[in-house]
Amino acid sequence: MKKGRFLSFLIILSSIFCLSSSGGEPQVLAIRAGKIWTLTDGVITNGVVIVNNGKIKTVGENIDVPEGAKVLDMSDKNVMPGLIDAHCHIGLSLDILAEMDETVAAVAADMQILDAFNPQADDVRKALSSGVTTVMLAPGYRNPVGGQPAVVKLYTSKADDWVLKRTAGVEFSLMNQALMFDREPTSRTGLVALIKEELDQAKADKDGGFNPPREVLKRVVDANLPAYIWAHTVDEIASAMAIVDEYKLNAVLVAAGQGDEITDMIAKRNLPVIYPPLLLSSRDKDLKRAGRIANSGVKLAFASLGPKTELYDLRTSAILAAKYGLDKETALKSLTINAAEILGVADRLGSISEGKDADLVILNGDPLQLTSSVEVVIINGNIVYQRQGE
Amino acid sequence: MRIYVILLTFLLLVSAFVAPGRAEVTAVKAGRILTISGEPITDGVILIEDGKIVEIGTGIEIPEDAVVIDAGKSVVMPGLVDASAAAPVRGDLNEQSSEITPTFRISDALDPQSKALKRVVQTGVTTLFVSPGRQNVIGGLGVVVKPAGKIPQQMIVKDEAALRIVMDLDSTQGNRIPRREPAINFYYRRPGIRMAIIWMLRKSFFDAQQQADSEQTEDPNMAILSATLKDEIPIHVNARRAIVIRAALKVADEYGLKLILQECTEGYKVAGQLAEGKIPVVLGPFYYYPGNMGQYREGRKVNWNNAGILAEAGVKVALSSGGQSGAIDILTAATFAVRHGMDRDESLKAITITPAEILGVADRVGSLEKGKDADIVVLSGDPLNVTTCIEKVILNGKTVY
Amino acid sequence: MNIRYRHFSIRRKFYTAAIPFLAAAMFVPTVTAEETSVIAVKAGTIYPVSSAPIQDGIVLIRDGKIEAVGKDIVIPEGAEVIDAKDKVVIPGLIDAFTTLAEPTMDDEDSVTPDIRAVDAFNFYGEYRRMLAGGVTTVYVSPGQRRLVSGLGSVVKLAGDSVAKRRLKDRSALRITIGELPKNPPALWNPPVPPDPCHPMVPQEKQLPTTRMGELAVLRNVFGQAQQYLNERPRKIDWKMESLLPVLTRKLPVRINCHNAQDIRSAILFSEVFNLRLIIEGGTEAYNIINQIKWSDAPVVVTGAFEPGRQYSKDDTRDIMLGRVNPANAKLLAEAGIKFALSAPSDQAIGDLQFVAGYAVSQGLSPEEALKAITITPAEILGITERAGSIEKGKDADLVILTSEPFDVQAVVDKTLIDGKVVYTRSEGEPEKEHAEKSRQFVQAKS
Amino acid sequence: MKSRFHITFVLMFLIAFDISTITYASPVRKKLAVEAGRIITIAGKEIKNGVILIEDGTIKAVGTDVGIPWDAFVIEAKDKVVMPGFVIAHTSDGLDRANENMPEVPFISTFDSIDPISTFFKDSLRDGVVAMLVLPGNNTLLGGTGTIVKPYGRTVEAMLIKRYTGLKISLRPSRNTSRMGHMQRFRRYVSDLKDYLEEYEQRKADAKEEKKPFDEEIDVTKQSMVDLMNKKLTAFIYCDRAADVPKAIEIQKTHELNTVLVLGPDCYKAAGLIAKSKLPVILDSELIIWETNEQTNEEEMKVIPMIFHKAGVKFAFQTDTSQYGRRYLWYQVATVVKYGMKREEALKSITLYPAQFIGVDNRLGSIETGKEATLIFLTGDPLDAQSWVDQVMIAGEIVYERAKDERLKKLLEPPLVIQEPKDTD
Repeated sequence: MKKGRFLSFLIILSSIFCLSSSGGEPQVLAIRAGKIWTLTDGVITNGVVIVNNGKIKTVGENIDVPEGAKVLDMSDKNVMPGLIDAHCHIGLSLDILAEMDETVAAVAADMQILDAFNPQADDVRKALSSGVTTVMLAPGYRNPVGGQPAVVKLYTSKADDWVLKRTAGVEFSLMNQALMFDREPTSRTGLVALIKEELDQAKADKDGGFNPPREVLKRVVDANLPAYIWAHTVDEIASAMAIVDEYKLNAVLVAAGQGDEITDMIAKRNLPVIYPPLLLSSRDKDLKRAGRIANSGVKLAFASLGPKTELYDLRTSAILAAKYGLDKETALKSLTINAAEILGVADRLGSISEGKDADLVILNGDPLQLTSSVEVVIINGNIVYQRQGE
Repeated sequence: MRIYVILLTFLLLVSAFVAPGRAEVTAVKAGRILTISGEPITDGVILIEDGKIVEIGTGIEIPEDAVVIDAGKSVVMPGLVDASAAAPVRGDLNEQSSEITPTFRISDALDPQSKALKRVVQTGVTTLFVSPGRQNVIGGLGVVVKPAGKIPQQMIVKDEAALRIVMDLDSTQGNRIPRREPAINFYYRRPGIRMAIIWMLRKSFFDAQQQADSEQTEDPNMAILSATLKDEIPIHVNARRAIVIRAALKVADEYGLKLILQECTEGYKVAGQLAEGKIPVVLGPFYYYPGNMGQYREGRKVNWNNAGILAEAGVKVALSSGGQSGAIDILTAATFAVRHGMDRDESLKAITITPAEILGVADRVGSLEKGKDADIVVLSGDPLNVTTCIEKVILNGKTVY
Repeated sequence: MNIRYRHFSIRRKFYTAAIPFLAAAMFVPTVTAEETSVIAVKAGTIYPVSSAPIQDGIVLIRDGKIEAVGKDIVIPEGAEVIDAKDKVVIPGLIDAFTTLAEPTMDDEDSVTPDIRAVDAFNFYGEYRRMLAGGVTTVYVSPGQRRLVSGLGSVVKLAGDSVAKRRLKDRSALRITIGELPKNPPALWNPPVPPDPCHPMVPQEKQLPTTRMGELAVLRNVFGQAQQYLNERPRKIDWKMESLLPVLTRKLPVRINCHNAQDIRSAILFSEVFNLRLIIEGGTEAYNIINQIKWSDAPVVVTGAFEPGRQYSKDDTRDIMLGRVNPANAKLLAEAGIKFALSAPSDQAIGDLQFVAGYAVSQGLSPEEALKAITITPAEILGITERAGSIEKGKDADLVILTSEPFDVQAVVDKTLIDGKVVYTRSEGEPEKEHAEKSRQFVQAKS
Repeated sequence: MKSRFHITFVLMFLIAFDISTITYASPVRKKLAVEAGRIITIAGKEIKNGVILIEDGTIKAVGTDVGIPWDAFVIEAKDKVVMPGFVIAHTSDGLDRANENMPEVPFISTFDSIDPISTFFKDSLRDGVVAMLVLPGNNTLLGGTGTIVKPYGRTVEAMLIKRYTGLKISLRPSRNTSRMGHMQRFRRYVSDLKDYLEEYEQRKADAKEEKKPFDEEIDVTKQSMVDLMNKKLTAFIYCDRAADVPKAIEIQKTHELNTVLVLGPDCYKAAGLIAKSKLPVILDSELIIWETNEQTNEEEMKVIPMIFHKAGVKFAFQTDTSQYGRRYLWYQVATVVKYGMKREEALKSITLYPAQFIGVDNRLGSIETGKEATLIFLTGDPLDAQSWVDQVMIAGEIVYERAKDERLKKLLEPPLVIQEPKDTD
């Protein structure tokens, strides 16, 4: 009860803060580009993108630029849609681990990560500079039932348009990290038992007075809220799939590193997979997994679980995956359109096509070449980052 | 070796995709077939159709489209059954937060990737019983699995095979202050002494009885306990010392529970009682001397011929690896049981059909009979000879080693 | 008197030299035992690094040594031909800093200049991934968190005999300053055997626990060594023995330092004692370019970049290892400082190319980047006569890539060490059609 | 110093002798004839229905056509298998504590620490072991010297076969030193030793010049290392991992030591190198290890003795008291035979080879004329799990009889059936 009050207070605070923030009004903007990676229909060489107040108006090869349009000449550069980070913890306070999950309660379905988010934090700037325009803020994996992730843009031009989804779903965790030696559960058997029990009660819908977590879990059981399930190893994924089958959840597998071992079963249930950052330090066997998962038809999105990890590695993850067997097209798509589809924001983001938000990244080379780097980042038609020194 | 490994992976893959409808016939020819259930057959043939034995005996004509595995002169016996194996689960096996956790299913946490499983196949074991850890009074539901399949659901032979109960002092083990932690947590709720353990046991079964009488078993825990009361689920009790075994017997017949004893280091002392109570026994790890036993040096009075004496007295004895993931393969266990005075046939039964019966899966595994699963071990000679090596392991009709 | 002199002169020779030589000697039969083999590698492009790239060239290998490199070379009869017409050949990569010799373990003593990393290197380890990344030679560093941790060694990751794989038992003396060597364990050296006149003694604490302590101890030790050098006592002191070549500039000293401040004091220290300095780590080198230039010490940049590296809760890593600036390598190159790039961690050694590629993305030229993982480390480690480039007379350590280095699609097709193929791309690695597919995708639609 | 050693040595033998004469079960017979159903003479080929003629504890003749003299006492063993007793070339059991916690203690000796009433010796005798070299454990760089004993007798002196034989060197870093530091420690020690010796010689020479009597003895704490350098002792070098093997061989080459390698399970990777160096090897009792193949990620079974056998290395086995099955030498041999090694060769690795390694092959290890009559009588084939050691004969004395083994009875037979008190409730 006490917690509840605290929460509402936070919500009010954050909403006030939203209202206070506002950006300049964008006008017509025309971008000439050497290559435009539309991702939905191939690559356009020497094309133009016309942006009208924050939305993409037209994109094509020989389009005449309207008068009064601010022209951005990038004819030797590559333009691609803004990258989407499918899972990260940026913008929280300094002590990330503490802010990530409320480990006192094993079941914290009513916690909203957005209440802890600060768009002015410097790691948000860092994310922008690496070409990320939209992120899914997520609570951590140390609660069996974690909290509610949110989908936000990293630039607040208007009060409302930067929060795409306040409650994007509910986080579950089947990983061993969710076990604590002084909190129930302490064993994997106990973990699964606990989650099943919670879902059972939500299903049984016994109204035990005011119980926010129960309310949220009801929506999950009714499958109108996606469940983001952290499961890394095969057995964790297996139990995740067992739960999904039993309760008919609409679920997304998070950090399913070893999913490739049973990729056919994941594909059968068409569960999308959010893939954790690839480390140079991990064995080549593990580096090949992402490729195997995606190539077997599972929808894949990359996530930099930042800032626990260096932030410029979202693109690098894709590059590493490409190096170790993921084909280039899928790699790019999982950075943008696939991620948008998984997060359910594909109507606004993920590709360069008419009517979508003008979130663009301009690089000085092939986006999947390690040797090329981000020059300009545009969100809703506003230039929000420009590389210094050039 | 390498070839076997590749074969193994390949067949595992295949086994995942083969549709049950497609019938493929395999024929195994062998010089000598030990069908534990009946008489040994010489120069016999086993016909296998999608994972089941359809025909066994001499003088059976083999269909021409059959895949023939000619084992030549070598000996063929049913796949071994380990009635208490190391659980292939990552992390802690024991739920520390409570002592009475009947609803916990080990099947939720099985790890098909575990190396232990891959190894155990190569020692001829094709069926295992795994159960939750030792540190809870009532640990949870154990499961019978086969070491094949990519996800737990594919491995399970029989879920809810038995309820794991520990009456040894292990369940007092958690009763300590964990390191770098204040002394304010649930580690203090643990029973401290054997009296307390047995009291908790009695209490929970008593409650279950009450609820069963009042016909409102809302609580899933109670549901399971009352299932045990109705003999639907046997209880698998860890008891090393004679005194503990007696206590277990007492509790069991107070509530009319179906009792299976495990470990029983001092079982030979109460052989008579066990025999007249018809209590099956799963002997745990073999110790030469108490010197190298667990941290609670219970059952110090070891007798090398424990198995032999029990079997002599007419107790159903199964030999197992006792949940120790080590180099202890149960074929060797049987060999040494014979060395120490057990009867040959008894010892062979004790690693195949008897455990199968105890676990209630004798209709599928444990012997070579018509209609049973095709789990077959091909040996180069007499199974109870150390110099005999395992040539092939066939699991559900597929060669896995 | 002269007897004594003879005594120790012989013994000095024996001890400082004989042991490694004898050690090597015992492997000699295995070296000579092999039959003469001739291999010719036909390459689409050859990057000899030391000279300009060669199109459609041939590398001729005899008995594990490179015999000739060039365009028009007649391939002798019976030579085994490796066809890499559509591929690129570069010299075997060299990682100038690894901790493959027991990374976790350190000696308890704070100053142990005489221990050798090669003693702890496992010649039978699993190095497949590194070979798959094209790395053939590595510098193995002794312990991590001691002030003077010992002598680093240079070894190859594969090869037919241990003797051949030991390129240099003593490559440099490693010294660590900064956070790492603080608070070494207390020493316990009871008299053996203890008796009434030699009673047991309690544990004694050791220096250093502060940065000033570190420098003080260093000056102290090298001062003693200087003295030892001047009047050579009869009794061998191993620690001093192994410091002599450093003092006489026969052996370089690798000072591991990351902060600008530490680098500065490293330079000053080596100036005082007139040592051949190699800066190891150098995370903040970009801050004091000028001084490094003035000291003309080469830099081994370690841990430059690793995607997905765990990020500490507060900024402790920055304090300990300095603030990472991705453009570090580029700035060093601009200033004309000799530098080598190395992998951020032992697991990442296989992706040395990737690390260099990232430096390129920060503005370093590809040629520089390639040099920084081949010839420059070879120069720094002092193994130029055997490795680092494709030249006549050097060991035939080659890497055959499917396309240009630093290209994402480029994968190692074969790795050769001493003319023997030690790694071949097998199934499961990125296939051709992948690259093909991607290429089609990249092609602009008309 | 040395002379004092000798005196004590002799005294001990004297004591040992008359104690043993008292303790022996059966009186010494001058002439014995063993009529065996099957004789496995490791030296030659097997003999069916042979006779072994023994005089004063040594074998006089072996064969089928050996005339039994009229005054010989005949031991009927027609239904038994007779073979030489097993030898263990390296063990640290039977000590109250195996490791000194200082790294360099070459001067200590297991002789002072062997516990005659430890069950280990009784069990070894029951399992047919007749001689073993007891060495310090694997945690000390220079562990100390070893002692060869027979597992029979009430005092160490009675058990003693040979004293002050091997010296244990372990390359596994102890305490918190690294491998390289450990190795360097050894180098430093040796160079200090050489220093000491030179100064010693110097002093001797000076004394000679000045015609003074020179009665200084070599430092007790260094004596054993000096003997090692002069090849009076054999070095038993323990390699924990394959990485240590090159170093062990380096040591052996540099100082020209008599060396026996004691290997950990991991060392099979260096089998080729070991084979090249032609050093004798004592394997770990863990014969089969599992490894995960990096490429296929499958579990692979590695049978270590077979790897060494294929590489052509001469090896011996050692036992492990705790582990199931591994405690029996015959079991280890059976395991190797299972994986395809020849019986004869395999049997040598628990009889003749270990005897050679510890330098008692002139007395033990095979049944030959002139060797000591140390035999074991088995109820069946040695590699059969169902056959037991029925009798053990050491130097013509029957020192163990299964029928009289009370302990074994207690372990195998059911307890007396006591009437259980009926529960009154």
